[in-house]
Amino acid sequence: MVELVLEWQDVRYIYPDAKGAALAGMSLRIPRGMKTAVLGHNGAGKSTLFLHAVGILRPQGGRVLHGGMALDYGRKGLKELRRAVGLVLQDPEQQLILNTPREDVAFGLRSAGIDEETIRQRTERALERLGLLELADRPIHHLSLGQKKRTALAGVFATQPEVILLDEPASYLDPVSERLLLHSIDEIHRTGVTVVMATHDMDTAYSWADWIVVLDRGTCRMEGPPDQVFANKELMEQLGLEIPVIVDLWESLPAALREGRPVPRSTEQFKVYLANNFV
Amino acid sequence: MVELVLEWQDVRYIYPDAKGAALAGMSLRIPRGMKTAVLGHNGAGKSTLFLHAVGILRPQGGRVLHGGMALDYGRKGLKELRRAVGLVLQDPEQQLILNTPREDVAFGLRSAGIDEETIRQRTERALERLGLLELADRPIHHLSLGQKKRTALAGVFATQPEVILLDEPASYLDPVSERLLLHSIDEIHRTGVTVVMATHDMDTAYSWADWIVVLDRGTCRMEGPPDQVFANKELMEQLGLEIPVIVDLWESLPAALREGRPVPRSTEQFKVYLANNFV
Amino acid sequence: MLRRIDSLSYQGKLSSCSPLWKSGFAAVMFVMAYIGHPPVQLAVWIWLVLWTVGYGGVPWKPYASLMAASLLFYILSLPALLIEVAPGPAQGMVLLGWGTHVLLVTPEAAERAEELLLRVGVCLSCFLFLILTTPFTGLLKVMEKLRLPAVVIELTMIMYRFLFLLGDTAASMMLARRLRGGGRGFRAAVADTAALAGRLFAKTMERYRGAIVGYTVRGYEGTIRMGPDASLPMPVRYRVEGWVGTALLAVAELCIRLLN
Amino acid sequence: MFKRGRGIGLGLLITAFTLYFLAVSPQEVYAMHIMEGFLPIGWALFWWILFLPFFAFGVRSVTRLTKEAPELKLMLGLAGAFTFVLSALKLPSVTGSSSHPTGTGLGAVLLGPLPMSVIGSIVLLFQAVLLAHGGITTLGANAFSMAVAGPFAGYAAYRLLMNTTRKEWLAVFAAAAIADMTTYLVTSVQLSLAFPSVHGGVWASFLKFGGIFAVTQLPLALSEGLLTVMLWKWLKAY
Repeated sequence: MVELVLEWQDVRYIYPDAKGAALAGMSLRIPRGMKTAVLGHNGAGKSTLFLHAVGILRPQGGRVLHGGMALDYGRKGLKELRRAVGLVLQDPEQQLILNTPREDVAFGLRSAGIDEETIRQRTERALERLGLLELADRPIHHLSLGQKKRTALAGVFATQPEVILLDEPASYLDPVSERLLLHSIDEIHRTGVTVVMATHDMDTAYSWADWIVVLDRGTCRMEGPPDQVFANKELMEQLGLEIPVIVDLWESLPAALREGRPVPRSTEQFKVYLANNFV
Repeated sequence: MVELVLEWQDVRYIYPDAKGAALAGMSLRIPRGMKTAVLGHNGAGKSTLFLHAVGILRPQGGRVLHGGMALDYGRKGLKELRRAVGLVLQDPEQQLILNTPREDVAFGLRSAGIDEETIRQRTERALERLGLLELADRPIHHLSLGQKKRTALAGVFATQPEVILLDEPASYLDPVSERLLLHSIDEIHRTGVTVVMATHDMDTAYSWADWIVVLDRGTCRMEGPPDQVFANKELMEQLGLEIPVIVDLWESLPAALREGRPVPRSTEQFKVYLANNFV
Repeated sequence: MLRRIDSLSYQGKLSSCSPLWKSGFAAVMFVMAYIGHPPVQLAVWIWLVLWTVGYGGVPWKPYASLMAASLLFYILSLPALLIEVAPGPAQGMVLLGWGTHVLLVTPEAAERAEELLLRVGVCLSCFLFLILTTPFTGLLKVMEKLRLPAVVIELTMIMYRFLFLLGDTAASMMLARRLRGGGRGFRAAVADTAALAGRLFAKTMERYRGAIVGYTVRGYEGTIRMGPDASLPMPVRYRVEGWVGTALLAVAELCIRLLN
Repeated sequence: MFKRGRGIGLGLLITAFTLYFLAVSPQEVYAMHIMEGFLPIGWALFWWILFLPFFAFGVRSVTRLTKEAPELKLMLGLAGAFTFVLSALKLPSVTGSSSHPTGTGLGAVLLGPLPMSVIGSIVLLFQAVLLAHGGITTLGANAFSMAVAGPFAGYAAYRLLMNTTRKEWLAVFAAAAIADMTTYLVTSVQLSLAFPSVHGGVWASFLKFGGIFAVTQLPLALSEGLLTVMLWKWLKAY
């Protein structure tokens, strides 16, 4: 059994003035050290889920656990929680506070009361790892969207959390910037941080994640490794989610040819397979 | 030779305060009645191109033609141009003016000085065709992004332009809303409107468009039908654009199996092909 | 919070009914609230709660909390309304005295506070009836009918369009600041707020530049024309109740005045 | 009559003070908007009548401005939306509680006091209609204090200090703080005129209302001044 970083137990939440429940008995586990993708439509509860993880919203029923312990909503508890669990919002404009990447990355560290020398080092390291060193002193409104997103990520990464939650990180990016951002996220994962990404791009989720969670109208409908989740075609269709193109094409190959083989994870793997089998 | 709706002839444009040229000798033609996809990275010049088509920006060199005639930048000429060429911006918030879809769609008609009865009818028709009738009297700030995008499109469609230009219509949408929007765009195309869509989603462009235009750093690098454009792997790679997954997989099949067959346009076609050939 | 009243005003059962009728009715009730004697005022109060919560279908919980929140101003003013300092002995309830001075509540002041509470309550119920059953676009039509200058109506329309956008932006910015742990101490807090306001201002300017392009593309040439009023007429049943009720209240008021 | 008044008065008093100390976390009170129905009808009308000429002049100046450049309408509309949202930001206050800035001083410096009287009154209308802060009968009085008196005083302070000291930060600070203070003083006058004391009349009443709202308004004026100076610096750097 894997260790869990975060767990939601039957969490219920209704926004004031909203008609339906945003979370309607959400039970969900995030395994430590993995790359988890949270799938679901807009309104399935992805953002609400994340806001519960950092204690901004408090469950109206059920509970949220961090490292096996129920969250402590006291002032100190929340402060510790938010140091351990970093949240990167969808729109970086809203997350960036100061005027240059260097200042902004240092902001979160400074408010944690760390000494200036450590702040400098950690900021430098975070900027470097996210490939922002050359841009470090450029005013933020001169950066491209992809660079802003990486800056927002750097700001969270610099505070050295155990988990980083990313709300639709790739939205609005062109393919090149998206690849760069995904690369940065992988870099961060490699330092031992658990990464959770909400997305509605099935292809990205399929090729990127180790663990997949499917939400629908405030509940978790499925969790598991990618191949297993996407093999459940019925559920995906019922929820109106697309099957990744690769899986879709793979499944349309005759069963005899697929037998005993793992479903390819990327176009590259699929191409190798096709090239080897049909020459 | 097809008739051209819009044409850019060696257009040059540099934004004030910008370093490089946004358009550096852009020559480009949009054939009438087709679905054209404009491809390219952020910064390739897609938005600048569109702003030239509606006369918001004026070329600093070269010229823009509409229906074979150079644009007339007088007050009256611009008014006529903007009635014939509709532009849907990436962010619908920028272009929604009034407070409910019904009022907003009527706005463009009312400022064209049409009588109230015709306004009512055309508004109704546009709302219906874009599936917005139920939302017609809801305030715009209560709509989802996808609904806002369809409202913006309805507002442009209601004025009955010859061409509609769409700037990254699918960005930020979840797959369901994206499908709905693409469906609406096809509906509009069916009424005889020429549709031009800027996008960086190669898969969508490939399966949707009849004609593809590839931009790079302010110039047009290629124009042609989708299969022909994506067959030019070298150029795509050089520009850092992705090959659509279907084309990529297709190309990795042995040449003998592909000979004389058209490249499949959609996953469905590919599946049919696989099912027929490998059983 | 910003969306609360707005959402309620669009969801109610009377939302699509003529804003002109509703504001006319509210205006008459305002007059009643001011000229009426306490029994008539009380009747208006109860009647309008019925109109809003009963006929309008506004949930009672937000209704009550809005009523209570608005009364906070009254509560805050109470000490000033009630407590008097008199230089010598005076009639009233003495709270404190030193030398010849006394701190006291005079009967006049107490009576005035009572009357005021009643009037404020009745007026609030008229006010809440209007804003909770009439969507803002309806109020714009009323402003037009009142012949407010076109430029004011246009500005109001533009503002309404961008209020929620900027409000959402500000809300997420504040969320982010909470997540990232703002600075400590008064000065740092003010500096953070200023940075936030500045960023919001930058966003506003960006919206401005975008909107200029968007509006131009849509054929905006300096004026926004409003469409004709498309709201439904008030159902007959309610119109009858409105007229009859108002007549009864007027008669009752007249009787009270004659009897005194 | 007196007996009854006294009984109810006492009851009122006790509940009031209990509530008072429970409820006075002033951040939820948009402190200086006089609530719906609070002013007697004569005074409500009086302030409407006093406010309208300023409004009319404001409309004239805005009409003239936007005739020359129609896109200014968009700018003014957005400026109004910005002011509205700014007034919803919680501002840390020197006393440790928090309060809401009004932004009228900054607006007057940036746009001029006449356009601000139009923008400011629309903002007040929104605060009444969308937040239930203030009211319709009291809109005239509130608009007079917040959209007319405040901006004019703030603007005057700005011009005066710019001309005499040439210290921009001081002028901006003064504009914001004085606009706030003026609004607060005018509102106190409005309340005391409507509710004069039995002993000591309007003047005593002014001291009482002024005293109560000073608790929130003085620190607010200072914080807003500071905020505006920092915002000003921020905007210049931008």
